[in-house]
Amino acid sequence: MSRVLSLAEAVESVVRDGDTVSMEGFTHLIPHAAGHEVIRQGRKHLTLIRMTPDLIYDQMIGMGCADRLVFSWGGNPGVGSLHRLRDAIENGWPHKLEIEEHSHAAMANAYEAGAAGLPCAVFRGYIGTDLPKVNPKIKSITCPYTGEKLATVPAHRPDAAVIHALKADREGNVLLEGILGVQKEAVLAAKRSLVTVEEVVDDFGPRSLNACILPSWTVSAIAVVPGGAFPSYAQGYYTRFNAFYKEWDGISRERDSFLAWMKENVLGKTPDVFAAHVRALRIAAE
Amino acid sequence: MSRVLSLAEAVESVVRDGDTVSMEGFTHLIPHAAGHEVIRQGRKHLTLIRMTPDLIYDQMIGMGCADRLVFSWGGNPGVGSLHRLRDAIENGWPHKLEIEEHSHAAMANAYEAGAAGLPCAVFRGYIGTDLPKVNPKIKSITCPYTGEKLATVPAHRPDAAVIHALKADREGNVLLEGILGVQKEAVLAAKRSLVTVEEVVDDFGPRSLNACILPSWTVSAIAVVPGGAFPSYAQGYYTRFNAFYKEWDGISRERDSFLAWMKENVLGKTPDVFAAHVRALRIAAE
Amino acid sequence: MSAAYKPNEIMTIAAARALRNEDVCFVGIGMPSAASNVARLTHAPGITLIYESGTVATKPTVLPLSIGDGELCDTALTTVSVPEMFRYWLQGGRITVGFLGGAQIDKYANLNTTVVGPYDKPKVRLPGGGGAPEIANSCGEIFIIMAQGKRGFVGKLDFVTSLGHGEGGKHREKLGVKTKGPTRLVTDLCIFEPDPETKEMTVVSIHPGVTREQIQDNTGWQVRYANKVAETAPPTAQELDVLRELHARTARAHGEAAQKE
Amino acid sequence: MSAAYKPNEIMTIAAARALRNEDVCFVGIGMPSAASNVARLTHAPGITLIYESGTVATKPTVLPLSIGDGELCDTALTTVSVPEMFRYWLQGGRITVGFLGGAQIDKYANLNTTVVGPYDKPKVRLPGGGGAPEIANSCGEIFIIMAQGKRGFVGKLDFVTSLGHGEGGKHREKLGVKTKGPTRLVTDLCIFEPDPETKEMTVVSIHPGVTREQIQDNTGWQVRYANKVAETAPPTAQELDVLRELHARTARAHGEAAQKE
Repeated sequence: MSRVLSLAEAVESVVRDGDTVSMEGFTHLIPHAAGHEVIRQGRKHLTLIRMTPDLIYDQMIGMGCADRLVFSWGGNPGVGSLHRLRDAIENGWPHKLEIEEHSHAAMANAYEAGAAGLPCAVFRGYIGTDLPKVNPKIKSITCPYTGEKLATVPAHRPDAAVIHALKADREGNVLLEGILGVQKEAVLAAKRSLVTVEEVVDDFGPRSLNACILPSWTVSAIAVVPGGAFPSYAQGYYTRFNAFYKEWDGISRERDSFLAWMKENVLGKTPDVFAAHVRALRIAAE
Repeated sequence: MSRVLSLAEAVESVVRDGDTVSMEGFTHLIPHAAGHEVIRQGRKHLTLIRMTPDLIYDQMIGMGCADRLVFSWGGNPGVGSLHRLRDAIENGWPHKLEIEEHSHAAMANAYEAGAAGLPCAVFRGYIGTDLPKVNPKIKSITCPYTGEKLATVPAHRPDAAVIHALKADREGNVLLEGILGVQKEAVLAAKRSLVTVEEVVDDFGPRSLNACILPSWTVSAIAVVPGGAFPSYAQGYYTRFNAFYKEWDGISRERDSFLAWMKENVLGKTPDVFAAHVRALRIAAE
Repeated sequence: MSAAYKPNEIMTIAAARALRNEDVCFVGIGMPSAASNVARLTHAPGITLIYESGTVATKPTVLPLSIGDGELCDTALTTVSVPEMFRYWLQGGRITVGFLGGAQIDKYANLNTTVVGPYDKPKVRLPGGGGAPEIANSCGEIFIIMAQGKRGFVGKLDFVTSLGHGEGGKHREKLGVKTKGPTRLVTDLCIFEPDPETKEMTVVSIHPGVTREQIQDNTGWQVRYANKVAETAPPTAQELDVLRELHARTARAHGEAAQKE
Repeated sequence: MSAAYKPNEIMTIAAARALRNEDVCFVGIGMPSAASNVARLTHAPGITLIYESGTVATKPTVLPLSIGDGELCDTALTTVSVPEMFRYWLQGGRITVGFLGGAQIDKYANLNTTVVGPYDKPKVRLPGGGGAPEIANSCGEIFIIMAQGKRGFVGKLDFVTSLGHGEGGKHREKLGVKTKGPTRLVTDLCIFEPDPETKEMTVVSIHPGVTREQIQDNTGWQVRYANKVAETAPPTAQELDVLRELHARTARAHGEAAQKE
């Protein structure tokens, strides 16, 4: 049964040093506020899993939270490189970062298999690419009927999944809508889960009979953080703040400017800034 | 791109003698009208796939359309046996019916794998049951990471899938809502597909961003048959006519009463009777 | 207040009592559905009921005739596809209790819902396994409800549709199954639980007025009893009211035959 | 009416022209997205655009900055989960054309988007494969858009992220891949298609004003030409209008930097 906690309490109870953590979000609903809280709490030695590590993982890696990254596309979408990720891989700054690299199909299937309680995912993939040469986790099975060789990867079973969703109801159920990514799978695959939400409502009200809902008993902790996905977006609440993705390219390029930005905007701040960001965004749009 | 045809034309173009056919529907949205049309057109030598063969497959089997049945639960839900199915298996009437028997999990996974373009489905199943002793299609693979033995079944790749849905729009896209069963998977797994719908609308209008929609180019033929799921139901259109499920027990118990009923209610009728059934249901409810 | 009650009623109510408020329950049609909903309407208002048609956390006001009645969907938190139900929810290990029943059961609570007589030349062809083979192994534990009688409670099953405790002892573990299997078998005469060592289903509680002779006469194997055998508490007036109102509402909604179950 | 146009514009428009009204197109961000939407807004109004974020049959009025902008979801027929997108839609074989690009390409149209230099000691760490490894093999055919230059058009890839024609000839078939692979490579200088036998990417059309020398100077292998080499028709005024309006709308919606692509 999910418990509603402050973000600080929620991160403390769900994400632990040394954990394998999936903070998912596919462009939409990226849990930025939760990522900042993980950084503020100084988590170390994490294995970070994510299909599309972007700004928030760049920040966590740059701040030294992660020993290892499991991923399939590590860039600043529509902009270019993630400079902190590159600095970690290319130069070992702030320390060495091990990587386990996959394709999107493999990662999506690995989450699906994790949610389905299976030890591995089976799919048609990796044919003719060099990825299996550098990732020993990529193996295969043979179809017992056709003899076709199919790729396998281990299922993702993170210690903790962290996602941002639209809303929770009073019973602690969680609603997602729009671009769903792999968030439902990440939560169902994980041992513990933390969901930040834009708001808590008495009742979800009229909705699709097939709405994407995580029942209360599949979620460990809920924290209400309006704007918690900023500069990513929350369908129906606020749009993506594209300007910051471009700005990040400059901020993150050098270690000093990165550290200065983190100090000012993360270490010295609280989750409330996210609501303020979104308010500013709304005012600018008017 | 789907074409809107009369039910007779649609069945003629989609379902052929000797085909492997999935007419799916999980209590909700069972394609009864399409099944009657298949019977009227005298299709023969079909392999019928369905998780829950119920009245409509009982009728098709009793009328001699099927050589083979692939299934996981063959009963009259909430009532008891399917007498025509039993007569075919126990006594070979009207002719011998081969069966390939699975569990629901296996069937659902086989459709999922078919929709996913895979040759087989992999799941944790069949442990300690006698089904693998009587069904040589049930095999296994070994997980390359944990050594766990996992069950496999061949993916369903029917020649034709036949389902009933709520509505189509003018572009030929199809909307399902409520209990979805395996219908989306059956259509995506099939080479050809026929969808009967309650109505065609200009536009689906406001709906969930994640609505269950089959795009036009995944469907071969659409036929507008209001009431086409009767005595099953269509969410938001009409409710399940439970009385007929009970009545069927008596009708189908003897070969003569079965044949008489089929002659009067199927062979001598047109798809229009389904709209009339539903009208009668509405009047009775008032 | 021990109002007069029928054997079916104490069976349903005794099963309902075993359900906990925090359970996530995979419900089958018929008595399991009645028992789960009685639990929800009495001591376990927070119980989550899941039907294999994909309806999650459903709260039907009448009992469904089929596993996929509109009532289940209308009152559910949400409804997922059937592949998702079997992959993420059942196989994913999220169900704490599954209900099963069958045409035949043996002393290790293995069940047959497939066939009476040889598979290739059946005397009676039954509906088949449906969800049962995987429900039996993926749910945390299994409750079985079955009216007792020599035709159903047999020395040897004609076909094993779903695994109970196999051949007893550590058989489930040897097969790699990590769940508990059948922890409770409720009949119209008594309640069985598996012996901790042998896993043979053993009578732990006898319904009021039922004799050991009656139990043995309706069982195809030599019945064992626990060291301490309780008397099942009779249904309370509230339990009976809730069950009967549920059946009455259901009958009104579905027509007369609905309470045959 | 051959208005003045930029190399990027003819590249985008030449790619757009290759798309058919009945195509189901898996679109990547940047030029593929521009090309697909130009096709949709000109000769192929019925084309279905799918982005890997799960948006099916989307009709954005501005180009998305990311693969999962709200605009894509708002204008889609429906949006599915990412596992479903990769299983049912991509692996399910429902996509007729996939678009790819990369940091490096070789003469068989294999692509590298992973790393420049050794994998363990990279000179430049690129974003990685994303959807490309499976897009390359699951789509009916692949169109590639890449600005031509010696850094990108190389004799040997540092890393094969996604399979093109492998080592040429029947290499794809030998690997068990049933789709066509790259059938068209559109650059800012010309259009390549695979030789029917060797599968080496061969120039079939040269953009107006471009010389063979320019093409060779920007290619890290000995360029081959088809027997008949056409001149690419210059963008029409309508094509340019549509493309430029799309970029202008996008710039207004996203702020200035959006048309850097």
